[in-house]
Amino acid sequence: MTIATDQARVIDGVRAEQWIRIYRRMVTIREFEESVNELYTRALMPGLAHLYIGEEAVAVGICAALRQTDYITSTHRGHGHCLAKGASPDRMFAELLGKEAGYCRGKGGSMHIADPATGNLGANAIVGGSAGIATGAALSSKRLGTGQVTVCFFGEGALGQGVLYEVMNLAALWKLPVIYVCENNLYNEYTHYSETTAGDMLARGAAFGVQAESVDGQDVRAVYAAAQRLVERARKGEGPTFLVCRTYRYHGHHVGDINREYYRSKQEEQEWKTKGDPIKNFAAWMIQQRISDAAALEEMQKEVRAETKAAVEFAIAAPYPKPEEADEDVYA
Amino acid sequence: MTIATDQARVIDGVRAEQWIRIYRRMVTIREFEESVNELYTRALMPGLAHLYIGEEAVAVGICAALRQTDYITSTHRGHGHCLAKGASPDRMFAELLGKEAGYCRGKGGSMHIADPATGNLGANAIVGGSAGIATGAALSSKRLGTGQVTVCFFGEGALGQGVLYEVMNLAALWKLPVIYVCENNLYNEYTHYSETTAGDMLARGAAFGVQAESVDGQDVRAVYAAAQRLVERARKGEGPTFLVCRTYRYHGHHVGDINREYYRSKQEEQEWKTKGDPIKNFAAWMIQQRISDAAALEEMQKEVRAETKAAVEFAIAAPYPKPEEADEDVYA
Amino acid sequence: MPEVAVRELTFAQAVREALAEEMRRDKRVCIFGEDVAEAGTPFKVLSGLVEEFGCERVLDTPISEAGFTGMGVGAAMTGLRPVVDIMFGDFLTLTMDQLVNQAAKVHYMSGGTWKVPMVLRTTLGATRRSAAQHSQSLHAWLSHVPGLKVAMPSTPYDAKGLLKTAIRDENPVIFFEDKMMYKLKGSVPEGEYTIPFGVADVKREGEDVTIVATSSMVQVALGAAEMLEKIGVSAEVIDPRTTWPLDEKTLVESAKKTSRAIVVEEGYGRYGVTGEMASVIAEGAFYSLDTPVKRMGAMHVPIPFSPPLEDVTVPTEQTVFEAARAMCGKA
Amino acid sequence: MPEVAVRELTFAQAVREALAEEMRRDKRVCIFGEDVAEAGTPFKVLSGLVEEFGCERVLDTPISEAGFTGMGVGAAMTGLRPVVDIMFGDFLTLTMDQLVNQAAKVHYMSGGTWKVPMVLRTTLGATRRSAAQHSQSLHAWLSHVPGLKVAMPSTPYDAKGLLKTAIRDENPVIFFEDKMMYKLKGSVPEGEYTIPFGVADVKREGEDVTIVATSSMVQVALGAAEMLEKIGVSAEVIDPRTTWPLDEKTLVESAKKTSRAIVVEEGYGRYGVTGEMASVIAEGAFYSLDTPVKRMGAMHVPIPFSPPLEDVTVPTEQTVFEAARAMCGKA
Ligand SMILES: Cc1ncc(C[n+]2csc(CCOP(=O)(O)OP(=O)(O)O)c2C)c(N)n1
Ligand SMILES: Cc1ncc(C[n+]2csc(CCOP(=O)(O)OP(=O)(O)O)c2C)c(N)n1
Ligand SMILES: [Mg+2]
Ligand SMILES: [Mg+2]
Repeated sequence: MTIATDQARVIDGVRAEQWIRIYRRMVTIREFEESVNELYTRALMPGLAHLYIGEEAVAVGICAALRQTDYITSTHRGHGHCLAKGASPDRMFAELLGKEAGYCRGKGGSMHIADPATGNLGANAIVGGSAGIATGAALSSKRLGTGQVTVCFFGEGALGQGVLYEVMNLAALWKLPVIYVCENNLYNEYTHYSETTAGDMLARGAAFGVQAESVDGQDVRAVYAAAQRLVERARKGEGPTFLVCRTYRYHGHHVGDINREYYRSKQEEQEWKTKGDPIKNFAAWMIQQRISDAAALEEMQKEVRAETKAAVEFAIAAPYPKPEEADEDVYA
Repeated sequence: MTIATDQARVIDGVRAEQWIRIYRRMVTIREFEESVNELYTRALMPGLAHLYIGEEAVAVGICAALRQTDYITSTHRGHGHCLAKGASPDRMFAELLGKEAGYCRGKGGSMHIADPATGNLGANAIVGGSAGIATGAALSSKRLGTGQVTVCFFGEGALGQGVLYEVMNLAALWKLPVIYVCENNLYNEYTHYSETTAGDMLARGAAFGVQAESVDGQDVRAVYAAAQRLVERARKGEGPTFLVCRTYRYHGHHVGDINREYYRSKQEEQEWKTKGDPIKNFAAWMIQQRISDAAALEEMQKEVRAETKAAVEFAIAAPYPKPEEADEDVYA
Repeated sequence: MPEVAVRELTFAQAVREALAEEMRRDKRVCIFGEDVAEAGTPFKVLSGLVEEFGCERVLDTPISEAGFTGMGVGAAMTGLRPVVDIMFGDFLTLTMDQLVNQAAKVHYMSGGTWKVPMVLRTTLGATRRSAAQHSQSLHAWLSHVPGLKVAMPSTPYDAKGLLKTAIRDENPVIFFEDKMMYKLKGSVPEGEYTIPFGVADVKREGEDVTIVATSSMVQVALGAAEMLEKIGVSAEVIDPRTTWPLDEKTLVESAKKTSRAIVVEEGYGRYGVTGEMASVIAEGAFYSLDTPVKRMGAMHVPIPFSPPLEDVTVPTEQTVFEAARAMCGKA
Repeated sequence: MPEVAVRELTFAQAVREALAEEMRRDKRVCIFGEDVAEAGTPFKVLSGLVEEFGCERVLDTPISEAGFTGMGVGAAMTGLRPVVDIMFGDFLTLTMDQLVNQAAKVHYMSGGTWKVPMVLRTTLGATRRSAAQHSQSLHAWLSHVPGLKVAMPSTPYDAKGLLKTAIRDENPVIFFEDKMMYKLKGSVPEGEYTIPFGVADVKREGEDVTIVATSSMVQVALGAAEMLEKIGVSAEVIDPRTTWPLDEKTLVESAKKTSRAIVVEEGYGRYGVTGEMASVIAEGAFYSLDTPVKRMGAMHVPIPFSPPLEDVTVPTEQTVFEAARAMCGKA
């Protein structure tokens, strides 16, 4: 079945199953993150975590346009990217709890999930820290002729880091298959991006020869459409692109950032949640397009919730690594 | 006496003496650098040096628009900047020969000439290394309300360094009185800039909110005019600017870079030298405008040559620092 | 002498008070870094400063560690006294060119004409469950570099006194605060005092073994010393307070007295601070030592996230206690 | 065994030959850095490689040390074997985040799933009259960091063998070449050989004093040993060849045998390599040493430009000779 989308965002040939898969991924991320918050509140999770709630359409819209063998790099706010690229929640939770069954055997934690099987080169706790890795992966793909594309996710805060421009310049010079995806959720921690970002965001790609565009990051169809175009472009060898996604994080910078009024208003938060929720809006569209119906979506949500719960339980029950493992994996 | 300049480069109110001073500075730099080359060839100078010959109009045109208390930062190719800002050749030569009488007591050498008396924050052997220092100096001037302006000189090779964009962004956000002067002499060492610089050079300023323009760096009147405008703008608190000067180095990357044909043709060099020489062209204009005449200019050149010779002799005769001085000046 | 009120302050409060006092005293002192103003840093160390001193003197920056550290150098050269805030010590990696090729060398390369009176405050310390990129203790790198000074307070009292000295110093000073100590309380007198650099502090006197420790490891050493006392071992705990300048004499004299020494550090054990201090002691107290100097640093691994793994990577009261006990021949 | 022709090659030629052989052997090996292609680097170490392997495998980069080092990490993770060229070791300051927070930690943080088989070649060494920003020997920093390996060849033979090992290693290896040694000649057999990491080489056997030295300081130590022989002192010269992994055993055994040890290094003397090696020896040979281990590193100053100043900042044959003579009680 082919879906006719509305004027602004024509994507031909998208099958209903694909939209449903996309929806399920978004719900999976939302449920995952709600559980992370709960684990934190119940003091079951060591350390902190940065929730992706509100931004699901970006990771899912982009990754839906990628193959499993394509690469991504992620950030401190990386759970959504990892799940969107195909990570399974049980091993993710296990990692967040520092368990042996986690993706990194407990060594990485929330900010360092990595997984060769899904092309995940790793989340990165250094803002801008994965730009070099992503661009280098694109160099490999080009040199080895594998046709893989790399997506480098980062927040608008990373626009402060010079290394980003160094590698954009290189990617443009060498026409590398890499897409720089900037998630502009308006805040670098507790500071509004307008206080940290002079000039024009899109111009920052263009100035280095990287084709730049922006998209409504709350609209998964728009993100998906843009991603498909840019991924195809990259795969054809036409070089790097820079995509700014306008989005919003519903929660604090991290799970412990509860009192936020000194840097943003409750009203602003409320507006984004009510008007801009990527999951609700997409659900409404799917129902309207008869791709699904309210009951089916609710059913799906229940399923995902049950799966998530099971994944949490798996992680809680899983054993910690043995202390002797601390000095394993330092060298390959 | 006020000079009427030709249409394209009207600078009102420039007095003849000022043009003559400018000319003299350019000749001083040329003579200085020829002597450096000779010192190297005669094996009288330790290490290497990067000659500024061919680029004199940039340093002189810019610095002529500055006050003594204004700041500059310079590069590995810094002799021209230092002299243009007012350094005296004798102590410069002494530094190049590692003598106690040098600007840095012999500790800095060719690439690290610095001089508080002329607002010279220092040459820098790290490409892009002085961008932070220059921008920080501009922050001081703004905060302390001194009205000083800072000029940050660098080659187009420094456009590869991310830190430049980091501080441009900051300068724009904080409206700092700093001018980023890019000397595009076409080569990063032995590599043409087109192989290292994607996109559009001027766009790189604009993307960070820094007003950008370019100028013919072989035309000292044009450089001076642009500098006056940008300096005034900075002094008025209107923020940072980025000026790309198109220029050419006549000699090798450093004094030892003799065989250059694998990276640039003799013909290219010849064309720049014959058509684009900043000193010859400016002399012709001054004569045409009756600011001076050939005989007077030749006289001046002789004087400068004699001064330069004396300065070299001073430096050769000057004593080395004592070995015990090696561990002085580590801490203030 | 007037009586001086002594209060209990946390380490974070002591740091903040030092900054506030110096900012009141000297208008040239200013702070810049990420989220330093309204947010007062993620650790809330700077809370209240922007309210008192305004956003002209407490400046939020973009996430540009290299850029604004470099600006600190230039600002320091030209009349300000910047205190640059690098949120986590792990991000020093991004500032090394500005610190090492610029800040540390400006004075020397210019033949003593320019100065860089700048302070860079940052953190060190593991066991916060923050994993490998937010847990490193990289002070050995800076201590290795001529032209820099490095301070490592271990108590609220020292934090305040050393930071005031750092701000008044005419050289670049790197100031390391263990993020796990911010809530540690200790007595801090009201009013003015500074602590000179290069003067070690004997945190506890003892006869049987010298434990040299830095930063929060001083607290660990003091805990171990209490445990040792119970088994009849008298430990002397020495805190060099600055790794550069280093008070070699105090380290060596103590080791001569006790004839045994342990160096406890949260930086990596290899090619770092433990090697330096152990060498200084091994050389200076060569004829007095009964046994080799014992080095205890962080395990040679990136810091792992998982608590049972992370906990074994750094010295603890228990491991220091055991090392000292074995060294003193107590079974 | 077939007879192997032995030729004299310069250090630079040996490096180039190692690269060429590995690039022929393994198509994944590629080089990137500034002016590495037609220019073959300012030191001409890579001359001819782009002609043989093409500009797809020998890539000139912009002046973006952080950026292309980071790309080396990503490329290594995904199937290439990059050899990243950092023109001067002083510019490592710009790459520290990529090397330390990324390259060194990827394998560990990912629980052993991703690997970073990358080599970063760079230089060290003073006395080239290049002043403070082009003369540093910063290998101690990298040796301090778990997850990295650090090789420091002292001869053309070792340069070739160690570089081939580095390229085949599955981990990030930092490879330091003393820029003053590029023209040094030594015999290098034709054909295939590699040198394992973590195995020290006894460059000269001796009985009276152990001189541990790295990189070009091995040549200095050998020169000093010749001088010492003339006054009846037999010096053993040990070259660890890699600072990490470190062959502690060979260092310790030699010191036990001679009962005296000197560590000679071109890195700064404080908080660096001399401290580590001296500590290892002081601990391992504690009961055999007649006298404290002597540490000789670069003077704790930014490297000055002026020849008479620069020359006193690093160990020389003469200063090593004198230290050894004094240590052995020869007046
Ligand atoms: C190099 C570096 N500097 C600072 C930090 C601390 N930090 C963590 S997240 C963050 C803000 C990032 O903002 P943004 O890139 O917009 O991502 P978001 O959190 O909004 O997703 C900062 C400053 C860091 N992790 N790395
Ligand atoms: C960080 C750094 N990388 C590399 C070098 C080596 N290097 C010195 S000059 C130079 C080229 C600079 O080109 P450009 O900035 O255009 O200045 P120009 O020499 O043309 O004046 C390079 C690569 C350096 N000094 N610093
Ligand atoms: Mg953000
Ligand atoms: Mg150039």
